[in-house]
Amino acid sequence: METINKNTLKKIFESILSSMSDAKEELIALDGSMGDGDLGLTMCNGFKAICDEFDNITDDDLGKLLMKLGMKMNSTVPSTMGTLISTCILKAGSKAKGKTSLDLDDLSDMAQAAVDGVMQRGNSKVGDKTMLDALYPAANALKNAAVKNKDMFSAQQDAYKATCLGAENTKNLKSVHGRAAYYSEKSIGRRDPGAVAVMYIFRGIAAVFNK
Amino acid sequence: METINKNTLKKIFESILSSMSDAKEELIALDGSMGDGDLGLTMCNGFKAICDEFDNITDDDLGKLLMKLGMKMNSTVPSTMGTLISTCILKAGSKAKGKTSLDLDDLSDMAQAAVDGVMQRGNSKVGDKTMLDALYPAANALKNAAVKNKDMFSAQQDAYKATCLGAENTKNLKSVHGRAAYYSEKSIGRRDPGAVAVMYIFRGIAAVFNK
Amino acid sequence: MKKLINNPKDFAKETIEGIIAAHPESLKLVNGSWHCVIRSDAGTKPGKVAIATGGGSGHLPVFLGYVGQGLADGVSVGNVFASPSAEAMHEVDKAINNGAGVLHLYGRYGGDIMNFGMASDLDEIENIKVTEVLVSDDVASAQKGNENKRRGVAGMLFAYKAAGAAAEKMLPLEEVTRIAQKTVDNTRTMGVALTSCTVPEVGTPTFAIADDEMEIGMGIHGEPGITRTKLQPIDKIVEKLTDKILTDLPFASDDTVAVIVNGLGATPKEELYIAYRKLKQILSSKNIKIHRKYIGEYATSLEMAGMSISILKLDEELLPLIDAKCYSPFFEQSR
Amino acid sequence: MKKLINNPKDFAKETIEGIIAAHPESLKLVNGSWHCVIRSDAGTKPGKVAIATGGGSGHLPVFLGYVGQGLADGVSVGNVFASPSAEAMHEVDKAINNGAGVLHLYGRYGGDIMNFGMASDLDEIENIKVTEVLVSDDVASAQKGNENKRRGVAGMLFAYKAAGAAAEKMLPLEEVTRIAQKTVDNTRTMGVALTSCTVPEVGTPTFAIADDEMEIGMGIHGEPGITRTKLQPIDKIVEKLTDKILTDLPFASDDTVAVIVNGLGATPKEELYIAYRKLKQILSSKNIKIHRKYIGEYATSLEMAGMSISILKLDEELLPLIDAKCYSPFFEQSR
Ligand SMILES: Nc1ncnc2c1ncn2[C@@H]1O[C@H](COP(=O)(O)OP(=O)(O)O)[C@@H](O)[C@H]1O
Ligand SMILES: Nc1ncnc2c1ncn2[C@@H]1O[C@H](COP(=O)(O)OP(=O)(O)O)[C@@H](O)[C@H]1O
Ligand SMILES: [Mg+2]
Ligand SMILES: [Mg+2]
Ligand SMILES: [Mg+2]
Ligand SMILES: [Mg+2]
Repeated sequence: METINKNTLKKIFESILSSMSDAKEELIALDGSMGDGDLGLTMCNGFKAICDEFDNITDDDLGKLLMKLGMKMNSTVPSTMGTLISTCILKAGSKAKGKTSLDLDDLSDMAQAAVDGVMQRGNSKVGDKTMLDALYPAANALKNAAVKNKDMFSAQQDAYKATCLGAENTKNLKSVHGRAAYYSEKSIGRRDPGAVAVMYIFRGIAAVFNK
Repeated sequence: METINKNTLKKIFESILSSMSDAKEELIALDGSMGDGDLGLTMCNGFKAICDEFDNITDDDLGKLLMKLGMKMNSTVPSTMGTLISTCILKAGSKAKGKTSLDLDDLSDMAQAAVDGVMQRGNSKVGDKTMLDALYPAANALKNAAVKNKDMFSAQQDAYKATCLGAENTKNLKSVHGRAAYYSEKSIGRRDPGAVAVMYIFRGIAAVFNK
Repeated sequence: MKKLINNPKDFAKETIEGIIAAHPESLKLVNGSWHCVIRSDAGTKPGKVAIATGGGSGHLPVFLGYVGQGLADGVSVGNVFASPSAEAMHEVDKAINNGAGVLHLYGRYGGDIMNFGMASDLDEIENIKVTEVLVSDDVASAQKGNENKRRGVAGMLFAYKAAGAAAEKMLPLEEVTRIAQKTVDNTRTMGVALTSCTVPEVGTPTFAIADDEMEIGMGIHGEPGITRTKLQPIDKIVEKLTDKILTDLPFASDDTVAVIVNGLGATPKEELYIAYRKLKQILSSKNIKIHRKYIGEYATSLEMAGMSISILKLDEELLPLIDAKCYSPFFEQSR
Repeated sequence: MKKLINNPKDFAKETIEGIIAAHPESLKLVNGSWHCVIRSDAGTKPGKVAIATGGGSGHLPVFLGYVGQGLADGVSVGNVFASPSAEAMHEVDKAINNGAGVLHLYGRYGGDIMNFGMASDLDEIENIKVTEVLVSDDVASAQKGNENKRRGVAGMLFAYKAAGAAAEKMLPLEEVTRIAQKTVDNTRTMGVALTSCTVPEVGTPTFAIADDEMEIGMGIHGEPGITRTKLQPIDKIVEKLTDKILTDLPFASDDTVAVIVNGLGATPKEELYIAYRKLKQILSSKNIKIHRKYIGEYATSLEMAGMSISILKLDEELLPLIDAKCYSPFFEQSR
């Protein structure tokens, strides 16, 4: 499967939801130690809302579809990560406008747009110990895979592995955004919850594709 | 000493204060179990204020003197008992108007006026389990002593003994006034704190007179 | 005891000092005594009946907050939950009297009754005409038939409002007194407490209550209530309170009422609105019309958590008096 | 958790239902959504700049209580301590826009910033002119020099008041925005917390604090403050808070200011007045004139005990805007 159509997109969101559900307690605990502990709930509720809404949307234009799903997620879970992930979906959608199927080049563009969107919306950059520190390596991995003409399966494996590494690396960083920033120095040594959530998103995406 | 002059009056209030100070903790505990526990403090503070004020009052008219002391007590401790005791002092004062010395007949009249004052102010009667149940027997004892032409020492001993009996008898009564009334049935078996305070007032008065 | 205070002994005094420092254009002391607070224009309106109130501290905006235009003229202030002295009351009466007499309007509490009684005696000696009305709206504090043994709680607001407006209309003392009494007779309140308050000088909670319990009908000084049960959803609680109130007066279909949803101190406004939501549903279902509502803190018990509901039955006479404008630094009604 | 609520999940929604039931003459929903509350006359004054605010629930009267005449025009309402969605904000903007543009006026919190940002994008698509001002008055939340990283707390009241009055004067969007920003720039707040609040859906206190401790500078969602120490007398606390505020702006002799002594939820009004007493002494001693004071609950954290002090430096432009009359069911200034 080298392109993604509406049906694949639905499977992807369902797979993310299932990945996120498995990670729920871990995310609650992670966010609870330096934040308010809502992350596990908001991610599950947000992707659940997207899955529930999916069939109500009749558009075949995947761009429009993603825009509507992004808005759905935002109005369901307007927390920091909920809003940032919906920003990702909206920005990705703007790159998919007019298309009914997406190839790896499209996905790479969409991931880059998501990164830009988060940086703008969150006024943040790579190294700030946020979800960006997982998202940015994933976008990079997709770009490299596209340049190297890798297949979809390998590309998604690369992206997921990049998020694993990225999330792990946030241990060495100091929080400067959100509630965790109040703990600043104390945040060093722990993974950023948002970055870990991004990792589980890419784990969900990757699981849809096989060799 | 068969009459009371200004000097004796001062000794009487000082003696009440000392009697009350000895009973302070007992009164706090008694009032605490069915009320707000302030009785020990208000009685001590009230009589302390009277003793402090005494020398500032130049009147030789014992009636006027008592009126001023009663007002002083009320403005210092306007709690239920503070107000009732100051009512007693005011009413007693009204009977002493124009006099510079008081004999047993005067005292009997004054005690009766105090009883009437409390009944009117408190809208209460003997048997309601209040300070009246100690005050009324004391007033009666003074009247009997006056009728029988007893000496001052014996009269005050009679009055004190009457308060002891009266206070003890409140155990069998049910509270209908003040905070204790909220406990109604539960109040049976315990002495009324106000009646006990009256007992200590008369103990203080009696201690001034010797055979 | 966790309080933002200095020496607990100075709690009431320093509260008044802060209030006078904040609102000198509205309030002033009599003879510099913090026990006697009056409208800054008190005693300057010949022929207007003056309204005096008073009681213990710890209930703001009761009592001092209801001294203002279209409300009371003066207040005597006691220590926390303790009556002010007869002397303080008498000084207030002298200062606010406009020659038309003084109405003593206050809650039914033993110590206050005795002191206002003594104050009346002192007033009479100086030829000040005095009447009195005791607010006694707390349904929980005595059985029906014994209305005249009930304590005064948040319903006080209605009595100040109606009597204050009547006095502002220059009605004579008998009329102002009659209207105050009628307002009291038409008001019922029931409350629920979730936590105790702590009297600063005592330093420990007035009563103990378990983490999952509530007490229906508890008094605003911690007087025992009617029942202590497990905490229930607010909709259930409002049903219980409203039921007691409606059957007691009784209120009937087509009645027009004013209501107070009153916070006792620590309860957030959000919760009061959740309570109002249910109250409105109940009254609507019984065809009782809410003409005016007050939702907030109108009579408190320091930091007690809990709330009360008060309902006043209105008629052609009371309605415009409750609607009348009024102003105090604590209670403003401009529409 | 001891709260007068029904299902914790419905806390924010039922609060809004209660508010709309209570104040239909002042407030209404957009499209029946409890997340979108606007003035009942919103969008009907051609040429008037509209002011939108928004944020999480649990802070009444912030935010909804500042929707009214001479204040904001609409509010988007989130769950407890959680941002409303960009969609809700956008719906509010559409409903309140009078054709003269919308000012987003809200407190600096991550989630709110992002959602208001998204809402602006949505507004632009529909050709609604939008500006934004982030209230950031909490001195404790970032060092001097980093004013633009500070959180918004009780000082919000001043921003609503000044911007609302400016909009009512029919000033254009740029002017209303400038005035709002200037008000924020001239406002400083410092607070102290004594106890935690409990988010209904969480059910346990947000943070732990010992019975004899206080935390200076704690945020209104329980964000860590500057120092945690033994509880001190309020005079000492007010000294500390005021000192931080005065040196930060800095305020100087002969300044004229407006002040807020704000209760966080459970703190009795008596204590706020004891705090004001000291604040006035300090400002008088420094020759700083208090032109107007607000003493009460203006920005709360559910049932948190504690208080904050806010000071706004006034000039000829801001003073009449702060003095202007305004009305909302939660905040009335008639003189
Ligand atoms: N400004 C920002 N830019 C990018 N990511 C951010 C920013 N602020 C917070 N985050 C991410 O959001 C995560 C927390 O999300 P969430 O729990 O939803 O926040 P909150 O509960 O405070 O609204 C953080 O772990 C971090 O990865
Ligand atoms: N109506 C009344 N008439 C006579 N005595 C009363 C009345 N009410 C209360 N008392 C007396 O007052 C005592 C309590 O006094 P005190 O502790 O000062 O009351 P409180 O603290 O409630 O103001 C009671 O024990 C009783 O003797
Ligand atoms: Mg979180
Ligand atoms: Mg007592
Ligand atoms: Mg309060
Ligand atoms: Mg409160």
